[in-house]
Amino acid sequence: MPKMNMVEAVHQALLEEMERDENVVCLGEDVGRAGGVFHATKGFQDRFGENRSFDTPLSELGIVAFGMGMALYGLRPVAEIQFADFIHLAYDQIYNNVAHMSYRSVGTYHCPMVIRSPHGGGVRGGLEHSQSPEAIFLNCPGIKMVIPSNPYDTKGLLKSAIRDEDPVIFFEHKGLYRAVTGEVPLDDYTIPLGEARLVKEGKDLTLVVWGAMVQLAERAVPQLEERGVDAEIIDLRTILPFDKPTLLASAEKTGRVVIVHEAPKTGGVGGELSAVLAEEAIDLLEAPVMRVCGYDTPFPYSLEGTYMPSVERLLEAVDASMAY
Amino acid sequence: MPKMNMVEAVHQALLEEMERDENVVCLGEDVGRAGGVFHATKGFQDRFGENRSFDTPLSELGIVAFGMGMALYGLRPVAEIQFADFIHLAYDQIYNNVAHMSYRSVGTYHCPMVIRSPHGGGVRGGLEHSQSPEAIFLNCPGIKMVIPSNPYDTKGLLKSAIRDEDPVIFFEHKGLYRAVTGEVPLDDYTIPLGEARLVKEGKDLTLVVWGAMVQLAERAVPQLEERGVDAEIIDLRTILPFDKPTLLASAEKTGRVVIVHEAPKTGGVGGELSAVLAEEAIDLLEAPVMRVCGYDTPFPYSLEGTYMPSVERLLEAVDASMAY
Amino acid sequence: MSESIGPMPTQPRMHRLIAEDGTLEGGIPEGLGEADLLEIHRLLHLSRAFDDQAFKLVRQGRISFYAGSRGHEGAQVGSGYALEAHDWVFPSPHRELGVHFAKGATPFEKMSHYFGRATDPTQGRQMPNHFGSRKLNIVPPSTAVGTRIPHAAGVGFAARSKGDPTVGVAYFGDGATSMGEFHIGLNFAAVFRSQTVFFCINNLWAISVPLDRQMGVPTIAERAAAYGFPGVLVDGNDPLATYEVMKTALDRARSGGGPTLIEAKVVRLCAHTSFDDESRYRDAAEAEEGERKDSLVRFRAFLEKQGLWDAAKEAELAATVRRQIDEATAEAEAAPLPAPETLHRHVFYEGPEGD
Amino acid sequence: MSESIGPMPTQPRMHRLIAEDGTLEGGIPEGLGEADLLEIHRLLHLSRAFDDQAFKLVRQGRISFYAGSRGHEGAQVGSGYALEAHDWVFPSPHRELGVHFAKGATPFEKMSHYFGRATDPTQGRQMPNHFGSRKLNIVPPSTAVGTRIPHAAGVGFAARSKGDPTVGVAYFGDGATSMGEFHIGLNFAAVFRSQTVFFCINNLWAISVPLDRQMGVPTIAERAAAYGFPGVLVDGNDPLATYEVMKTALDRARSGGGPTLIEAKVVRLCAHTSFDDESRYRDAAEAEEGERKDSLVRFRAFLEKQGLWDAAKEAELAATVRRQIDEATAEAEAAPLPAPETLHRHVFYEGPEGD
Ligand SMILES: Cc1ncc(C[n+]2csc(CCOP(=O)(O)OP(=O)(O)O)c2C)c(N)n1
Ligand SMILES: Cc1ncc(C[n+]2csc(CCOP(=O)(O)OP(=O)(O)O)c2C)c(N)n1
Ligand SMILES: [Mg+2]
Ligand SMILES: [Mg+2]
Repeated sequence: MPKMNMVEAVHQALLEEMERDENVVCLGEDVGRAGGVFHATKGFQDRFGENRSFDTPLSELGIVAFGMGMALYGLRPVAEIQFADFIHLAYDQIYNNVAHMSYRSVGTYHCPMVIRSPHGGGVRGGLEHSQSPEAIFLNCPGIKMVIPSNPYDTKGLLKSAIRDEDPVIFFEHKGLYRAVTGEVPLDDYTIPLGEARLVKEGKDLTLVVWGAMVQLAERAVPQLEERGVDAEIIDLRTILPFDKPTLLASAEKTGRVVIVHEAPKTGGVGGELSAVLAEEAIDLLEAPVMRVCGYDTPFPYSLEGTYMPSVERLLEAVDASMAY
Repeated sequence: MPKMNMVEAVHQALLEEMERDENVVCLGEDVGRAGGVFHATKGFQDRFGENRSFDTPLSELGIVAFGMGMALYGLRPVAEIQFADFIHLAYDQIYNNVAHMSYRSVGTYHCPMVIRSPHGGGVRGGLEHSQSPEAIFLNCPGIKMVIPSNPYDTKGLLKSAIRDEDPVIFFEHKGLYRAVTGEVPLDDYTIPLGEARLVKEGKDLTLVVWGAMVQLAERAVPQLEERGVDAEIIDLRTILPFDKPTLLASAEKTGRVVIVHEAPKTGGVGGELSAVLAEEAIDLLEAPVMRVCGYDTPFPYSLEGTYMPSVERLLEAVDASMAY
Repeated sequence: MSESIGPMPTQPRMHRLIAEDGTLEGGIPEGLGEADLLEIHRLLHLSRAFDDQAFKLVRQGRISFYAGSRGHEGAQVGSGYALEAHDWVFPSPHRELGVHFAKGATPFEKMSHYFGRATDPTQGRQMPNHFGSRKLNIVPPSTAVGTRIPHAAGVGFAARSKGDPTVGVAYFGDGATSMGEFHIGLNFAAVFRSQTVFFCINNLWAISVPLDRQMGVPTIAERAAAYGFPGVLVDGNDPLATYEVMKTALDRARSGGGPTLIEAKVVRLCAHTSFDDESRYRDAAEAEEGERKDSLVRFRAFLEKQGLWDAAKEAELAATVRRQIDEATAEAEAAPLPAPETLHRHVFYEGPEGD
Repeated sequence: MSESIGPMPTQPRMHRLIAEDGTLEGGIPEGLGEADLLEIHRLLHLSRAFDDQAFKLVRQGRISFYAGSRGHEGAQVGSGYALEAHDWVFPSPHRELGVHFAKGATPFEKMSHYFGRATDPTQGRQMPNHFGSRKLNIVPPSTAVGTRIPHAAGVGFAARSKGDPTVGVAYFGDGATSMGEFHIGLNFAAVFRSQTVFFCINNLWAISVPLDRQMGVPTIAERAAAYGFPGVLVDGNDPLATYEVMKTALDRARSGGGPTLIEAKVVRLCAHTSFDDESRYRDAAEAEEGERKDSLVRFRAFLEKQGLWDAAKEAELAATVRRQIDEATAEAEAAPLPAPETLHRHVFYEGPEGD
């Protein structure tokens, strides 16, 4: 089985889907001629022609909106937003146009499209090359959202996203693009949206993570073991709709939950997860759900090391939870 | 003391602030010549001239961005977004420009501006004349957010917002504009941002509400009393930063909390509040924090009565909490 | 230095075929026979009568809201009549009544929409005026004006890449041209030579904001030059002229010639919506003056001059239309509201429903 | 019908004062004395030398990222030299090096910025290239290109309404003109006659996207016509010409004449950024050809032809600049990082800090 890094897995998934279905079309800035600033669409223009993998004028709003028109008409656009920090520019299009189309038209029009975008910090990107803006879509009915943490999942989830009839936002952690490598089968497999992945079984405490935070949690395992904490690690994978049964089952088993994400704590996805856990499983919780997150500041440049959730901060939260 | 409805209170606050400080400037669609579609800026153009209350071209992005330039330069713009459902169009400007300016420049540039906008449902407005988009700003450090529920607070809070050195989003429930009347002193009073208001003391259960949901909670009081539930009602007023001490104190007292908001439940402000309560007061809670919210659908037209939180749904949640 | 300042484009000439008094100034557009002319006339009447009825229903509290099309019908019906069934229309959220009718919407469908009934093609999901229909290729608008403009460019690209003759058509007002989406939509369409027509109905107002507070140039058509495709100015009270320029633009788009921007100039003969009090900002004389240019008056005079029409026919048409609308009103009002449990449907795709 | 199609504006003529070989074709702009010419030359050198140094620092892993200005200096320095201290600049997030220097930034401040040190005017908050300084009225950019364009319009309005002579100046690239913010910013400025200059440095590329995939017209200057104010095309490798058109536009803005759009045409003589491999999409011949037009070569030849410059002076200047930059590098690298606890400061306003 070939080994791939994350961006190669993205490339592989796109390639297979473009070969499978001629309606799949990639668009975005630098997507065509150059094959993507991260090489996700490398070689596609030569292989599939200018109508199937192409550069757009410089407008994220335009990429999403033009893609939406294409999707309404029956294509399956995969729109690349070069950095997730620019997705805000297309926010109205995603929120009030793409996401709501099926609802407003009682399903007579719909937008099967994928909006792919590298997100995440720790790459010296400063305020707008580092954000993890998943929470801004959390209050938007009609959107699905996926964040893979490894090459295998990346391929399987991206293929599902492309085949899904609903709009899917697909964030790829740019810090993982070349940092994580793994075996990726060349066959046509998919991973269903909405299902979390059990990274590691454990009985004492549940770590809920996604994207690059999965690695962080894994890195913390030795120190957790030293402390005698047998942690269960759950990779959420799909943020919307998230896998409530798996979360609840794990919380029930361990009684303690720590959620880790890069985005600022206040208003982050962790709040909703925590609320749901408390709502549905308060009696099973032996400690309050803890959140280890980015601080409530914009993403800094020089101090990003201080800003990012770290193994230390994770351990502190675990200690607090265990000691509760 | 004169009686005013909510929109008159907005008008009064703006008027006083414009008289007090010549840097205060109102801008937006139909704000100048017509005095605002809801009459919030009625007569201002005649009184203060075209440079201080004016119509803009039709672009919410432009209103916020042009206003931001004005604020950077030293004016105190009060930008009107005609309906809150259009604030998404200015999302990048608010998120990555207005909110982050102080941080990115270590305070050397900042944006003292108010973005006023009528929000809320129950007015037969369908998908984009009904939304309560407060949650989309919750994960955005640098923004303050206020939602008044009555004329007195409206005036005092709006004046504080205008004088604040930070950008403040000020949502006014359009369903309350003419529906709620109250005494509003003509003197120059302010209400500090960040402080919740105790609407009604109670000992059995805390209702956390804001905007039009304050009225809803008040309407439920007789039925709550019938059930023997002495509810404490807290009007959050400032959503960002919210008044954690007051919430915690009330939760500690009553042990039971029900949060009510119009926006969809998933990813709504209620999740963050619930998470904070569980984080900091889990042992004081005698029941899980409950949320009564809009459903996880876009805002419908014909079925908005079904969609909106109602006294019945509120009572159901209270019953569940009390029975827990 | 002054030589390096780009020359200001001269304003485009206004295209017109019928003079205000009904005299035919140009030729009747190719392909339009007698039946077509009478059908255009019928659609004008249907729109106007529907408009009158809807305002009445608002006043009576039977529907919640209405944005009138009075004064805009010449542009709507004329251009809409040029559309093929397979062309996709992105109407503005609050007008385009005559386009809906020209595209084949029935008074019952339209009324069901205003009453928010289950018989509305989008089952009462949208607030009044936000009409849409899959069958008719009318995409239900979102309320924010201008936001659908780039969608028409995307549809026009998709159709081109599939080799379909479909044209994506965006309708919008003068105010909507200030949106970023206008610029982006036109720019994308230009770069991709989308099969798209941008049809702006310029009624000189965006609610209370007059054109000269909206933009620094006198016409919208001339802005097309910034994108590298034609901009056409047409008298929106002349249904034949709007038909002709739309037909030309559609043919051009279908044959790979790229997009066109059309500006149809009209006079708003109503308040912005039923919610609006235009006396706060608008001089009554403008509308009075506008009434003289009304497309219904002009087109009737034209038909009479052509010997195709007379007072008796006019009365008969009015009665027919009146009856249709009364029936549609009664039927729609009697139709059921969507069932409460449908609230939760179609947030995510469940397959099509409705029309 | 064809008469109703708006005429395409003819392309604006390119403004130029110095021929490629350094021959003065026009007059030296009013107000520029010998000292000014030498200072412009120095700024060109300073920018270029800084650029070279920064690329070296990236290769050595001492700074994390750099976007070069090589090839853009003529437009940056020439236009920047026309600015008054009180004029506000909104630079693009990744270039405008020469403007920063013309506005008075020191090599130490700039280097501190690249090293993300506490001595950076914005204390290492922003990623490299996003330079800003309150003292210099350079507003720190956000990364999304074009998003600051309407801010310059707002500043230009605020200054006008306060009766200040300040002009708000937005710099941006050709790619940024596709953003909705471009349209909105220019449109607002036109309607409000803002004291604003829109300065586009057109290097024919947006990373890998060439101009003809960016827009359907050959020049950006001609797009000004859609807003009703002048669009000026200038040779961006000619510092005198860019100075002159900028000075004219600033004067015009200050005196109530409204905004101007300037397009300075340059050749990008570097990859997009240190992250970019331009061989993936760009023919090497373009840059080679571009080197011949380089503003540094041209301006030196011009000065020599004017009898103001010779090889010895050039060597001396190069050495001085080199030394300044080496010192600035060493000093900045040795400066402290911002203290960790400052992370939480200035999310909300705490009063100014820094420069
Ligand atoms: C983006 C947005 N902002 C504000 C509104 C509120 N609004 C509804 S119609 C309208 C004016 C539109 O003017 P124009 O585009 O000229 O169309 P007209 O109503 O004149 O047909 C406004 C401001 C809106 N619908 N969308
Ligand atoms: C809104 C936005 N989208 C994407 C990017 C990523 N990006 C950085 S520079 C650039 C190209 C900019 O081209 P242009 O405006 O011509 O400026 P140039 O780099 O050529 O000076 C892109 C796409 C960005 N910074 N902002
Ligand atoms: Mg209009
Ligand atoms: Mg460029």
